[in-house]
Amino acid sequence: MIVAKRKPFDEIKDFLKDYKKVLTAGCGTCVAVCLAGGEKEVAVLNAELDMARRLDDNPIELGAITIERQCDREYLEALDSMVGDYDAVLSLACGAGIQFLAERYPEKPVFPGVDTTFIGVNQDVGWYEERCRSCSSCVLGLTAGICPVTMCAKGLYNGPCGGTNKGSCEISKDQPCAWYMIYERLSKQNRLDNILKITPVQDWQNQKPRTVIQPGYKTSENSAEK
Amino acid sequence: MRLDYPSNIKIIRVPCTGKVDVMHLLRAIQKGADGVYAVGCLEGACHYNEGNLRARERVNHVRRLLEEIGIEGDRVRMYNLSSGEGPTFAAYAREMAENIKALGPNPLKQH
Amino acid sequence: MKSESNLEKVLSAGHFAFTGELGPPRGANAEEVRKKAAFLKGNVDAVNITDNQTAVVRMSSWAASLILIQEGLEPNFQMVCRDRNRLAMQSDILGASTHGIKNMLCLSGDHQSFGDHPMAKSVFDIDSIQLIGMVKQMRDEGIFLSGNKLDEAPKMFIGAAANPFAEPYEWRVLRLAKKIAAGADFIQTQCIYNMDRFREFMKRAVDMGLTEKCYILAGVTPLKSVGMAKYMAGSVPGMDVPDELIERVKGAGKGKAAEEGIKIAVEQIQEFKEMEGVAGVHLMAIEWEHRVPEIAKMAGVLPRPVV
Amino acid sequence: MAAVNEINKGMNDRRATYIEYAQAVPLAYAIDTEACIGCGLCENTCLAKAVKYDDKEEETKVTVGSVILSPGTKGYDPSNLDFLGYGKFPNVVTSEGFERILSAGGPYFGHVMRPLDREEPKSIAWLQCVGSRDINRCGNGYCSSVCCMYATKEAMIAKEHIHGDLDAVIFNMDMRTFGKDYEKYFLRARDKEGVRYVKARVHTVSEVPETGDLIVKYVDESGERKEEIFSMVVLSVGLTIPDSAVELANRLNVELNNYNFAATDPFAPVETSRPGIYTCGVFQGPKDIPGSVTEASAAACLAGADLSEARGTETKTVTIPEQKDVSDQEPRIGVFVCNCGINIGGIVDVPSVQEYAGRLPNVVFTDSNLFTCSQDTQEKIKEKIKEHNLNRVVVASCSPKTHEPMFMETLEACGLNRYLFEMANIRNQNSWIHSKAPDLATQKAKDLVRMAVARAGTLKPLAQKVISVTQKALVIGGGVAGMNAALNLGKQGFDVVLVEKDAQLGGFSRSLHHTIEGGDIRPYLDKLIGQVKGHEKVEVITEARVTGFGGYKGNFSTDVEIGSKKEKRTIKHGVIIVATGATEYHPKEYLYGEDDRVVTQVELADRLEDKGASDLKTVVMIQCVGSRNDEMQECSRICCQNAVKNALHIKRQNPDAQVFVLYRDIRTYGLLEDFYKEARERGVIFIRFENDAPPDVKSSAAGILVSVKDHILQRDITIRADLLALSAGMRAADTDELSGIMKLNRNQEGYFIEAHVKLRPVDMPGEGIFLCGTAHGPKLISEAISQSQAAASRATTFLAKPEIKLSAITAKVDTEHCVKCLTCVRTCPFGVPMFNTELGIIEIDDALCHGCGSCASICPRQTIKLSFYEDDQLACKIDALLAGGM
Repeated sequence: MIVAKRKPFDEIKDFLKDYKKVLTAGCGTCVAVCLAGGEKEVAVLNAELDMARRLDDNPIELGAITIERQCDREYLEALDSMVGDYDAVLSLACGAGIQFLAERYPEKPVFPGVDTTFIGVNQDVGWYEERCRSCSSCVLGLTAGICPVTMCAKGLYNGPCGGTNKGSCEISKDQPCAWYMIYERLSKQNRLDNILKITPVQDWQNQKPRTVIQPGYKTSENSAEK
Repeated sequence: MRLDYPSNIKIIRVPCTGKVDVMHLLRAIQKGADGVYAVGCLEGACHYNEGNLRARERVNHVRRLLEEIGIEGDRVRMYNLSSGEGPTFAAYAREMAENIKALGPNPLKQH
Repeated sequence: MKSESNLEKVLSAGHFAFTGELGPPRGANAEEVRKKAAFLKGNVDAVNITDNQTAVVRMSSWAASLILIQEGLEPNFQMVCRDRNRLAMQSDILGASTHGIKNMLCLSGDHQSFGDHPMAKSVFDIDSIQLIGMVKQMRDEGIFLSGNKLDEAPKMFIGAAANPFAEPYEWRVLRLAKKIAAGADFIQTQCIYNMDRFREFMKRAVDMGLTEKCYILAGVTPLKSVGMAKYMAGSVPGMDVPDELIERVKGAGKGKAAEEGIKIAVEQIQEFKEMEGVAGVHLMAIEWEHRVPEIAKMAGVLPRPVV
Repeated sequence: MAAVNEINKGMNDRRATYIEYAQAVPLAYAIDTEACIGCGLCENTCLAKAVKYDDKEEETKVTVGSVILSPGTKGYDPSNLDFLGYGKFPNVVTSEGFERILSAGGPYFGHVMRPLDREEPKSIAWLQCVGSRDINRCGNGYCSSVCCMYATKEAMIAKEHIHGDLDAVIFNMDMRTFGKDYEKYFLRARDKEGVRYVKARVHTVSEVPETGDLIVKYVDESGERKEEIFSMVVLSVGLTIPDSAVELANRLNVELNNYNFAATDPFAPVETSRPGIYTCGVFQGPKDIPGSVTEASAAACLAGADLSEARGTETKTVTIPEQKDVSDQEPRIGVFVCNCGINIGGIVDVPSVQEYAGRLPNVVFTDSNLFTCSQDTQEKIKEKIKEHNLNRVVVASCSPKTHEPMFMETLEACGLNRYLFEMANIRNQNSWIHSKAPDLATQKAKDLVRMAVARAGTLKPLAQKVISVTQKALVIGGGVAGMNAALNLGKQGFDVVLVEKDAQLGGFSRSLHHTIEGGDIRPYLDKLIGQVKGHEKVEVITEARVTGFGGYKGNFSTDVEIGSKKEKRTIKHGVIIVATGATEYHPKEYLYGEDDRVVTQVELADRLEDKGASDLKTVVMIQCVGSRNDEMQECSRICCQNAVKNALHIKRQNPDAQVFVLYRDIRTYGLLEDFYKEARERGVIFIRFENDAPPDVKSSAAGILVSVKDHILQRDITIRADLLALSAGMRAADTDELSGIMKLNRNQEGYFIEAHVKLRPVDMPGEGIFLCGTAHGPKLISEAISQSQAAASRATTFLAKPEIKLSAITAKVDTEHCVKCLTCVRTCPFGVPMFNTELGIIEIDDALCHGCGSCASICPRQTIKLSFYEDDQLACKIDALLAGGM
């Protein structure tokens, strides 16, 4: 799941200072699940904005809607009839959703209400941890299911570095050393051979916008793989 | 127990403070209350195990949110007591009222 | 000969190598480099020039290396993976070689969160083992990492670091083997305090035949004070300072800790001279360059061979 | 008039008209005739004319089928123990007095102060065993069972209440924290909170006259004389039977033992000597709250079994008219404002409130009454509902806690859904507390009524689901506990299926011989098995394994596999009693299994039955083997009495044999203390050791060599033993599979967790599921028996009704908008929301939901609503309140 966290309130307030009517648009999937941008957060943020703007003697009129996903055109359609009534849109979706929304209403200023943070897992209510950097070439098969790109602070492919500290990373005792874990797990599985070989230099594929077209789904000649 | 506390405190009943939402607390301030507080069971003695602990987290969250806006977070508080503690309830009510008096009226009311 | 550096010559001639270290200044201060270099001149075979050590910005490693060449010393140009991507690394290697730098030490680099720009974006485009391989490929095959041919290969004596003291211990020798397989010509180890563990490490390296393929220089950092000993023991990741050693420095009494630290370092160097598989010592006298001459003298590694 | 407040141990005064304490039942005023001067003021003031000065005791005759005696206990009065200075030095208080000092309703409103100067104490000493374990000075040889825990609790709370550092010291002979999870509490107090425990019995308390501090003198374990100064001393007084209870028992011809506790048999723990009369609580023997509550249910079980034929007779049923559908109607609200005599009307301007209510939106009718809760007012409300076609009702009176159900019934009686009702509490929350400011009180009453009316408009009719109850019980485990539970349910007239995993009934008790009192377990067991097998209502299935489970309270379904052929069967039942038992720990310590002269206590008992003790010269016993250590923090409760029992057995058969018991604390609680005393008198030698210096055991041809440090001699001693008996603790039976299938929670020791440690000790958190015997925690046979009777009793409360009406206040998921984020699943304290893998939706089962609203307030998409407390039903109150301007 994509994990986001609410932007600092002052930043949001500053974005909206020149607008009198703003629509706050939540997203009902990832950011709702990670308690950052669903109905609840939209309501809370609007209450805050309302109060803050009244205190500034600059009242604001706020609308609220949470759609299923802002990264799907069909769901965004629900906004079509509303957006015209507002001076700006504040989106609590992830970076992708916000962009898709902004793309749909090019005339309308669109602002982010959250900082999209990572692809992660849910450890407990309100507690998320990063697990993937979407590098486009997964090495988990070699590394016992532990991602060195995400979980090693230096993203090493041939770790652990000399900074590994009794199983912790050199950056913090609370951060486990990914390579220590990889070693331990591979060793238990008798698969240490995997990392005795030198892992070659990575061909980074996440350095430009990527497009994926799943095989068998290519709809037109023009949408050739980029 | 007929223990005096200020008449400007009004009670809204919920089944458990665990039901008290961030939105409810914010709404009270937004609509012009000078203060709002949640009164729950003693920590560790929640009838529903941990509702009051969740409420405490939420109260703290709302306090931070209000501070962000520029409203004193101390307008929102959480108190814990057991059902047999009438005097404590009254004492907390008076304490809250004093606290609010010191903070003055909800700044939103002037706007 | 791979690079014909002084260090390579000393080692290949079978001498016990002795290298030093110099941290570039935090400013455009060439004098500072020269001042430090003066203490090392004639006392060591090569001088490691650190690369934004502990992620704190300093004069660039290659620039300080050039000053050393001007002063008549041989630099060991350190390069970390934290600050440069593969393009910058390769161009720096070419540039360094052109200006007469003949040794380089390939490192991962401390994480930026330790340094003075903790929120900097790190690069880590490639890791230290991949860097070793890249330098070797440039030198021996005359091609860039991309596979394209380069015009005039850089002649570098390739060094790498090894830390025998970080867990998992079993993995440490295997990772050393990986570095050697990638192309390391010599190894400089993390500072050694736990001699038992190091002996064990060397024994395994010898058993695996690694010392046949590569020169291993044992890292030595004299303890300057009880405080430093405790800091090394408690706060430096991957460092193993046994309690007895701290006690020994403490036991020396007020004002004598530094002398005791030097005494320990000298004893260590003397043992390394005899230890199977150890080809030399790398002395990291951190901000203590002026004590290097006396340590070298006491350890009996002077004069340095001329090869 | 002022009178001494006895509840607060005389530390403050109260009035002559008084409520004894905040939790008193009934919560009604009384007149202290000793202090009353008969001025007549209260009589004139009371509008309800409830004051009767000349009220007299009356005698009434009730015909009953059974009697339960629970006359309770009285704290020991230490006034006669002059060396402790109680009554002489103000800063020496009893533990009861200190409880009051800690209480918010106590003399100092919960501030910890010492009586002399109202200063916060810097140090407090608790002296244990005052009035307990002391034949010489008070005649009470028994252990009161509860003092070690309450002293620890008081020390912890005092430390918490006092803001500075408090030095809290508990002087004890043995720390007897033998109950479930008690050892952990004790360790927390000692190791985390820094309560000090000193092994010593204090011989003198004297006062420092200038400061009121107290000098505590004692002899420590090594025999050294010591003294320490404390700001306060708390006497941990024991439990005694009041004279009135002794008289009662004598009148009823119920036998008492030498300490005046009711005489009972170990196999019939709540039955008195007189058939049909049962007992429970401390009158049965010293015990804590969980034990008392358990026995109370056990006594109710036996009393109920005697009456089971009469169940359901002499009852009346109310007929309720069919509900009107008001869902399409606009709200038509009727407001009834109560004067509550002068309670409200004397302060609040009720007519003005009524007039105000009439002007509120949707209000079509208003009225005011002298007492809205009276029977005739109910009739009046019914008329008005019909006359004005009201579809919502607001009563502005008192707390919904007392009268809401009654008003809801009034609504139901005229066809209105009971949830279309709202109360404004203008008495407890208003007139009572603002009596000095009537204007403000009137204004607040209007505010409260406005809020209630706003909410009433949003209320929806809610259906209370009625579910039928399968009037059959499933008992899991055929040991002493399970069999007793099954048998007692059978006696109550309910069908029972008893499943046992082994081929035979009896469980662990098949390995036992006698209770410490001499009760012969084998014949008891044979008789019990015969009764269970022979009971027409009880079906016994042996070699059964639970393989599947589903349903909810009143309607469970359990799959079992029976016998080696794995024959499958599904049992439908309304309740479950879990009685899976426990076993003896298999020691890894002290050469057990390596040298056959090392045995467990259970094996020793076997050997003593078989071969006697005539060939034994020296026997050593080691306590706490597999208990109270890092691996198993808890105390196993039974091992101390087990050791004493076997030691006595040896000594009785062979007085020349030497028996050494190496222990950490001897925990012969309650009446078991007498056996400990007897053992010492018969020459059994008890040597204490510390956990960090356990005995050392070596094997030699000449015997087992046991070395231990003797604390009194302050040196190591070595004993050569023919036999070493290890007091191996208890281990919960392996219930990994069962608890997984039935989703029953266990603690880290593997014992099942009860719903509430003190108040619901045999209920499990899931409704309709009960717990008894050693599946709950280590215990004696007699305790397992009373607990199983208690579980049967609690199960009966379910089975006795063919139907259960569920609360309509439950959470509901809007599955259309739910994103299945699992936040509710992770939040619910009862694990009710579930992801239904077949339908792919999150479900909240009405029958399981407790209605706390935790899930509703955390749902990120606001798709969960708690009925009767929906967001707008709360928000409208906020809005209505603030719309009036504060």
